[in-house]
Amino acid sequence: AGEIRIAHIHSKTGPLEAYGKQTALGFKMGLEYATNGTMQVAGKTLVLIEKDDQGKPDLGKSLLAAAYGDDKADIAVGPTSSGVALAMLPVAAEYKKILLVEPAVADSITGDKWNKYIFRTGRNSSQDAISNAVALDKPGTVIATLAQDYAFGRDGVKAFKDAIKTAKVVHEEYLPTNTTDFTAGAQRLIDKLKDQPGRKLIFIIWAGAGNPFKIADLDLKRHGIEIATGGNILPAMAAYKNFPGMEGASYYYFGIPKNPVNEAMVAQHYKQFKQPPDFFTAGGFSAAMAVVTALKKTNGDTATPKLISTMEGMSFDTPKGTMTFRKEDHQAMQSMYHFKIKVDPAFAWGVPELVREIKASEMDVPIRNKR
Amino acid sequence: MIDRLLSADPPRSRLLAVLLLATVLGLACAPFLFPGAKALGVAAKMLVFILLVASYDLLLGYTGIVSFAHTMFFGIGAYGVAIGATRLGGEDGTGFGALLIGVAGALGLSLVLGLLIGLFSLRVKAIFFAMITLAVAAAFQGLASQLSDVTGGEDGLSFSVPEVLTPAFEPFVAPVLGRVIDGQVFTYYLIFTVVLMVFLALLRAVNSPFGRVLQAIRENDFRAEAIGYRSAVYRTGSTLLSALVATLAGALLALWLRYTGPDTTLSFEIMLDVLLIVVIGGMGTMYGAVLGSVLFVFAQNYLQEGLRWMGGEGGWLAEVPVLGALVSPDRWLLWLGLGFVLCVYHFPTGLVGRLRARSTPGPSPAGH
Amino acid sequence: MLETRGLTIRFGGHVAVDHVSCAFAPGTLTAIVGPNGAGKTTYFNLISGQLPASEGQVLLDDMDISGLSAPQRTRRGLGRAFQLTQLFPGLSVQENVRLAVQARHGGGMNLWQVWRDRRDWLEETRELLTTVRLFDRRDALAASLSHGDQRKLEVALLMALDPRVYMFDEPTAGMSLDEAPVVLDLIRALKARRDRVILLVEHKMDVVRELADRIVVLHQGALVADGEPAAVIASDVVQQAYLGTAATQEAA
Amino acid sequence: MTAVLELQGVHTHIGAYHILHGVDLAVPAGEVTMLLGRNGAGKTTTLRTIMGLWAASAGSVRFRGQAIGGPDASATTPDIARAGIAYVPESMGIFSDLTVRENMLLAARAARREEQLDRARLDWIFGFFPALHKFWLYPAGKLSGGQKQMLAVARAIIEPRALLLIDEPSKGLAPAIVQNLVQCLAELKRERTTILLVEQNVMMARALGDQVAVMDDGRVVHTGGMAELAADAELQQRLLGLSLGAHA
Amino acid sequence: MTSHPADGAAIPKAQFDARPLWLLAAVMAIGWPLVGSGSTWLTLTVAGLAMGLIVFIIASGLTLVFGLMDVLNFGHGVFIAVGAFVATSVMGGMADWTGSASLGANLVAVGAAMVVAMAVAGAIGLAFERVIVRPVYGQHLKQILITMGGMIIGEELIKVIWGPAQIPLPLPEALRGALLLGDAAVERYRLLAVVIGLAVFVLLAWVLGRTKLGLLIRAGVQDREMVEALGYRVRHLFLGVFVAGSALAGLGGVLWGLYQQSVVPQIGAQVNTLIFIVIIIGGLGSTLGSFVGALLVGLVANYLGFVAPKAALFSNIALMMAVLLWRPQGLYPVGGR
Ligand SMILES: Nc1ncnc2c1ncn2[C@@H]1O[C@H](COP(=O)(O)OP(=O)(O)OP(=O)(O)O)[C@@H](O)[C@H]1O
Ligand SMILES: Nc1ncnc2c1ncn2[C@@H]1O[C@H](COP(=O)(O)OP(=O)(O)OP(=O)(O)O)[C@@H](O)[C@H]1O
Ligand SMILES: [Mg+2]
Ligand SMILES: [Mg+2]
Repeated sequence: AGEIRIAHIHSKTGPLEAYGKQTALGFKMGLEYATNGTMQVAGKTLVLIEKDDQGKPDLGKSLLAAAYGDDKADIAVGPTSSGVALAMLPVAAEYKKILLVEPAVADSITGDKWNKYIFRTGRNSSQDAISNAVALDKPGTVIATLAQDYAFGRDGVKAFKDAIKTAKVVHEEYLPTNTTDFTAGAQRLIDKLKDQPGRKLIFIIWAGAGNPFKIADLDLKRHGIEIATGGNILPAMAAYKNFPGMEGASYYYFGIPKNPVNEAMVAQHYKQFKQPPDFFTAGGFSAAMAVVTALKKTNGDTATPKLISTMEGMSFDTPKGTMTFRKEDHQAMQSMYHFKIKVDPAFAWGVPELVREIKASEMDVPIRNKR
Repeated sequence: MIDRLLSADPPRSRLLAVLLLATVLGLACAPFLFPGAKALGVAAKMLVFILLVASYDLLLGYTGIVSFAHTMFFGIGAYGVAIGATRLGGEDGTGFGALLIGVAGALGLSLVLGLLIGLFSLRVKAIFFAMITLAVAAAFQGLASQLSDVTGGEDGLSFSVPEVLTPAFEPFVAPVLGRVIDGQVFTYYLIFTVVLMVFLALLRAVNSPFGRVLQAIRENDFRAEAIGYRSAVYRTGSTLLSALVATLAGALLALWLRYTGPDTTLSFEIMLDVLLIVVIGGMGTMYGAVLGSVLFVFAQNYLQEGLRWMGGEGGWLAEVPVLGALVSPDRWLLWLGLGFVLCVYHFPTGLVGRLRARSTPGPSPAGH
Repeated sequence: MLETRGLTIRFGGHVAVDHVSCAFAPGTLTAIVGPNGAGKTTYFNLISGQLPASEGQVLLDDMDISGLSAPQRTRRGLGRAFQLTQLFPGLSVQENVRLAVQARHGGGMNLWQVWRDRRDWLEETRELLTTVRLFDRRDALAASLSHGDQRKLEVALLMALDPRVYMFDEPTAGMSLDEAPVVLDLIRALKARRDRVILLVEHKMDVVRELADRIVVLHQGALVADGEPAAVIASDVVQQAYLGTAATQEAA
Repeated sequence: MTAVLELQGVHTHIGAYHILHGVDLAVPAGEVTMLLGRNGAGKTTTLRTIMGLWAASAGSVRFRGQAIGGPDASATTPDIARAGIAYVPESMGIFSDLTVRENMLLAARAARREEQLDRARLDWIFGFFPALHKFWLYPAGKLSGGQKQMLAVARAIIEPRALLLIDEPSKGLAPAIVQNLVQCLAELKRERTTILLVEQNVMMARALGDQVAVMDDGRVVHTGGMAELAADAELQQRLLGLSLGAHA
Repeated sequence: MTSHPADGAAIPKAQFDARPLWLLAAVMAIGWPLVGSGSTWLTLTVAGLAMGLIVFIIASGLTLVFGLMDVLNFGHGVFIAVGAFVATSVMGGMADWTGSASLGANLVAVGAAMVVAMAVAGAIGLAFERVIVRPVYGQHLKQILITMGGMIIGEELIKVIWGPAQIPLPLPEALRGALLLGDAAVERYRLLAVVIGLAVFVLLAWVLGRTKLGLLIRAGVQDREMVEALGYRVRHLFLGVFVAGSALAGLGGVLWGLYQQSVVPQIGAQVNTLIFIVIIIGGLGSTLGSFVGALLVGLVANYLGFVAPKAALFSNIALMMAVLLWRPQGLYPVGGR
């Protein structure tokens, strides 16, 4: 008997509040589902401690310390933002406890900033970029990229480029993060692409303020240029309605994966909220599945070394199908979905229709950590 | 003796004196009085803010310069330590030398930037200056995130500190007075000592002839010039002094967090917090920085829990239709904002001003 | 000791001070009179460095000080009381004066001394406040003084600087009839020291007549008369442009 | 003789300080009443209290029978001004960023644009204060001290008002302009404008004053005719601390 | 009495200072050779000017409030956000109108959103002025703090009402896409923004330049007591200006939200720096100044963004510094600051 204490640190407030809320919801739903509603594993009760990092790295760091130290959490999950996650990583090592990162995406979390206490169920930026590359990589295609001019954007483009095999990347456009008017960038892209032969794509990686899709308003069609981008949360996909036929690869869309876990989650979510679950709900759900699967395997033993050895290489079911923690860097390998946008008046957003599931094995996600 | 230490600027109110004493004692014994990692973190943050806000009070309260670039210096200090530690710290951990070099470099950079800003302030008028510093601070933040090779960009830098300052360092086997003495506690007392000493030095500076000239310039710089004070020199002096102290505060924060990022040191939000604390505490009083910081940092860290405790989450209050949404802990900023407004309303002269007005009957107009 | 050579300032097309050349010797009190807008205050501003001259020089002890800033000139011994009161409104009366005392002693750059320790400065301050009859109000904020009291404080700031050149710009304007003599007595005492240059702008002709050793008349920026009080007052330009019909009344 | 303005037992506090200790004052219609007293006696405070710029904490201020000040009165400063009172403050209250023209335009409530200013009255004012015409388009903050004073007075008389409150208008004015000012006020008086004048200039006081009120320490300590006071050297000595004759 | 001045002497009119306008023209002229291609230049220029006008609209309320009343309203962003969120509700409720392909129907929907947004923002401005701003007139520092407090409260209330998540605000059918002028593409939506921006500018310039109102308020800021002593109710005036400023911000919010095509609670805070830069360039309070400033910002961002995208991050700040080195008080200084 006894308790297993799980701390979930995420942005309950701050700029990523909306994402954090989805994760928290998904995580709770996942725990319920994985324990069949008992909230018990091996006779021990799961106690969930939620903390709000407000999107601030220093706060996240001290909350994690407090969670391990003061609240005696056995395992911690979170956070929402990559910056917060990176600040947290050393704390896990100091306290010698597991931090399961979800949904922060920065590569370096399971890359050069990684330590052995870090696991991640969320996808990393490379996975995102590579899956998009796989989706778009066709002979005769000419691609230009548009990304934010900072580390995150550049890394994403780099991973994307590295994964492109047959298509041609002819131009990389980086714009300041505070860009409001995309006309200049669009002009540069048009100039680069308009006289190219073959299918012409602008691949956009953009997060945060500003709406790069505005470039389509410059009538790119007259030059035969199309836009491509990855998936996003549902409100953001409202803009996709303007781009029927747009292709890309997504982490999750509730209508795509066909498996019992996803069906259960979608049904439950519709029942509770009369809406489908979103991106980060699925992420939170997966994290919960990972935690419970691991605990079941250790039979409720929360000793860290035991958990680590159990989780390395562990496979577990999620709404996205089976994921596996890669032994080397503890990143969960998972499927991604090549989609094509269809406009359906029944939905407020552009509906991504599955073209093809990109299996984990098809993506060569580099291992970047040092162990 | 005490009077000397306080530079002949005593609290001038019994209640204020008691509160200050309680604060100093509380902070001095915090590791033993308040258990837990969070509490110690909050206490350390209070200390750093006391220094940061006091340095800003020198600029704003005493010299009358409104600048939004103060967090820039704070950030420089923090990045100085972080970059020193990541670049100079070897494989086998970071030495004090690396930290000191980082701090020295940061102080040097602050000196140069402070001079530049000081000189610019001579060219444009007060309100323009304020707005320009706002833009400069934003630009600096942009720069920090651009130079990601050096600064770690948006993600910031996590770094290691000398072993004696890490939590892993535990010289005593048994807990002392119920607390395991580790490197964190040492770091805490290091911060405490530096803050106490620099604060007293600042108090001395504002009660020196120099400090009085700053006040004169704040009141009427035209007149100050006409009795022979070169306001450009004094203004720049004040800008530099406050910039250096802010840099130091930033370095201390970095030392405590073992992490530095744009959000923790450079953001406009922190600037705003500092501004607010100065005003709530009482501008031009120095002691206001102490009371204000303690109060504000406390509210910032425990308001959410307070709301939760009141039943805003899952409790009875959450059931009430509109109120429930309002008192949800997720809306704690709403209440902080409300606190903002009410404080500015009700403490026009700040806490210290209010306390002093209570205890000393104002000088009555003589001759009646 | 103090001299201006061809001192001129233009504001756009308007020449406010027009090639004024004039020398002032220690121990004399020179009254500067002229209609409103004649350029008297501006002339003061040029001498003390509040405004940069368009042309001409200011010489102190035969040294050209035209390039110096206002505080530098003040520290060389030019002192100024303003026509429109310039005080430190949020500081007490005593601190106002004490800042000027401190300025004279040149201690402003000291960051480490405790201000309270300078008893000598305090003593000096209190003496001055007693002389101008503001001692009782030493703890009041300058902003809360009545207009007349502020004028006295303005004068006290100048006295505290004890410069070699005193420039008074209508020191008694707004002072009540029983207070004005206090200031006039101070000026008389200064005159008696015989080592100070004293410049006085004043519209009250009885005061001018009584105190001045010499009168300089400015009109539309130019120096139009200079000499013995009686002779200058009797001159046409003063009678017409300045006194108007007042002369006849005053004579009566 | 009816009083246009009447103060009864007016007390004024500024912050924690009690400045006026029961001022009683009646200003008769169509005459010039001089308010005299030493520095700090409370003259300016009295005028500000009448204008509603300080609140009277006790007593009453009545203008043409209407209560405009006191604990029970609800009139605000704009109401008081609109009732027909113009005010020349001691500090002149010049809008230094605005030009002379704009200052005057604001003072003329009836005019929306410059063309609507009463040209005849303007010329009448320029007659006394020619500098204002010369510097019509100048930013008022750049005027000389005396010129600002002229502007302050000119603003108060740009339109006819029933009562003028004027606080030390002669300070900083050259003798010739003081003459003009006296003449101007005399002409206004002829138009039956009532004037309450605070002044230290003895010549002006004697030339204009019909009635006198002397203040000391927040109270009116003497009221009477100007002629009476001018004739009584002992009274002058006692009230004002010196003799009016001495400077005449 | 001294002699009368020449009766009816012609009163000189103040000279209009056209140099900032020349600067604007110069920037456009320099842009041409930098950009090279004519059609690209045209696209960039038209887009930049239109962007400038949008920025002008969101900044105009701030200019008004700051220029006339000297109130540093850091809470301005909240009115922008309110405008944008109201637009999502109004246009969401008029799906038939926005979805229709007819320009007329689309404009009706946008117009309705604007009117409602302005009304709501204005009403909130009324409360904001009474509760938050009134006690701190004349005290910049407290204004900054208290309005920031107001902004935080406002943002949180928005989250309570509309939720913390992003809400899409799609452009109506007929306003999407571009018109082609030869090889140059001009977005349709920007043309709408140009029309509205110019209308706002003309209206403001007229009210402030041709009526006594502008004078009164400027005087009221310098010496409120004196303006009251002249018989004007400064309080009502200030209230009116603040409400107008808030309503303009609401209008700006609608336009900005439609431009971004989605709305987040932080939308106002995101543009804060931008609009402050614009009004500094303009001279802190001059309508014409911020108009020219906004256009400059729009143009420079586009030219630089095309020629040297890396530099575009600092283009606004560099522009501001350059203008201030030329004119330390902005393009059209407003006296006294
Ligand atoms: N900064 C300035 N810019 C433009 N004109 C100015 C400036 N300062 C003064 N003037 C003008 O110069 C002239 C002289 O002003 P000054 O103040 O010297 O007169 P003054 O002789 O002191 O008059 P008063 O007796 O009224 O004090 C005035 O016409 C004034 O308007
Ligand atoms: N804002 C204020 N705060 C505190 N006390 C004030 C304030 N204003 C005036 N007083 C005090 O009120 C008293 C009366 O001042 P008031 O200005 O009415 O005098 P006055 O008769 O006009 O004098 P003067 O002839 O010098 O102008 C003075 O003692 C003055 O110090
Ligand atoms: Mg003068
Ligand atoms: Mg007075």
